[in-house]
Amino acid sequence: MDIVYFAWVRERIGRPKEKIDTDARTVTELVEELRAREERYALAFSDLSALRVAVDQELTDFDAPLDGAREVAFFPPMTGG
Amino acid sequence: MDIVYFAWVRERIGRPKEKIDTDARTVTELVEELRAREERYALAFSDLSALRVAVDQELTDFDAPLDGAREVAFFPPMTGG
Amino acid sequence: MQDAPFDLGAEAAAFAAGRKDLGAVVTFTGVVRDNAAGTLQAMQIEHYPGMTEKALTKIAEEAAARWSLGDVLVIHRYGDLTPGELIMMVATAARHRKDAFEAAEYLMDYLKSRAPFWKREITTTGESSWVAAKDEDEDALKRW
Amino acid sequence: MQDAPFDLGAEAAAFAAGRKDLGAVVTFTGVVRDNAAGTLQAMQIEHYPGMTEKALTKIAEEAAARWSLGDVLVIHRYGDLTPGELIMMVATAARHRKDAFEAAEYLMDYLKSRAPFWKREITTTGESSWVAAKDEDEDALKRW
Repeated sequence: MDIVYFAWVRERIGRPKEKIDTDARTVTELVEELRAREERYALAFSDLSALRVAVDQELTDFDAPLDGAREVAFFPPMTGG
Repeated sequence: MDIVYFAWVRERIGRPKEKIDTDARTVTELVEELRAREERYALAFSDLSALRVAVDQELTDFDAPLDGAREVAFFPPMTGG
Repeated sequence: MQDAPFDLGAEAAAFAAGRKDLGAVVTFTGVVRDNAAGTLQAMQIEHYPGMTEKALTKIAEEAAARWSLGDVLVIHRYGDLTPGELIMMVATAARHRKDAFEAAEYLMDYLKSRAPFWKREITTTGESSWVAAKDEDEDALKRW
Repeated sequence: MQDAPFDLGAEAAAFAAGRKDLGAVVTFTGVVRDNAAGTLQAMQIEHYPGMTEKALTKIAEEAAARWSLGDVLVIHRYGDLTPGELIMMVATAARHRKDAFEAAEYLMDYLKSRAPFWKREITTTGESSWVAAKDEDEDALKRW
């Protein structure tokens, strides 16, 4: 599964993108897996209310299922316009 | 006093502008005077709810006083923009 | 207020150009719309010289007093226009988009019903009629 | 969505040009605003390639479904911009001004909070910070 990061999430994790093998069934389970990896992940995911998530390039919630998902993105609230 | 007319009021009266001597103290009194003149005035002023009035180029009401007024304009509701 | 056509592109580009303190620019442009039958030959716009300038200035000043604006532009044509031609435009520039949008809508609502312009439509079939004011345009003023 | 600058004048002039069925054109343009101290060197705009196109298309389609629009345009830049440069624009054309205004405001409200762009400010004094999302921008979505 491709995991992509943007803005300060990307900076905290230290990379824009990575491929991981995971059995996580929901975004929340994926976040738990990532948090357990290293301090920088724990830090980046410490406050989920400050994060947004997209599964296969569609905004969704942290309890969204991951069946068949190819790409999950984590980023702060958007500031376009 | 200069009286000016616009749009279909101008067309019904048959002229864009005229000078009149009047002792009318309010717009309503002026309208009464004009109505009494000729059929085309009576027709143009038959329904005041379809008319708007400006005294010295400021929109106002039919009960507005005319002390010192130099120019009174009658016209239908505006359709700018 | 002018008889001559104006160039939306040039006006929009020049408006608030080079200002670094204004984050939001809104423009509204009114275009002569053909009638349902496609027979509109001309839209004639009559105005009240003298009062028009005063009314437009008053409307723009009122907007500047109600919202935090860096710049305001109002252009309104009179005379004979054909379908597709630009009748008028307003532009507002502000720090924030809410002010720019609200002020532009306010300007439009007042221009529609409080500036001394009257439209007449002439069709290719020889008909001529004054455009009637709409209740909804008068109602639009109530929100301000 | 583009890295290159765009020309507001040319875009505004070309948008809905020649259409005789649309009476109202609204544009909104976002400009890089300098900070209070006047020390903004660059506004960097990061985006999510792939998702950005989808999100902008979805927002524009939603607007077209909710209002009677003849045309919609959305341009959004990414990359490094300087104060006074144009970040983005939306344009809407409709028969009536209410549709054009509301759709433009809707597009802006959704672009602000639902399109995957993130702004970072770099100052001449060497500071760099991500622009925080505003509660009022999130609240703005509630009216639709």
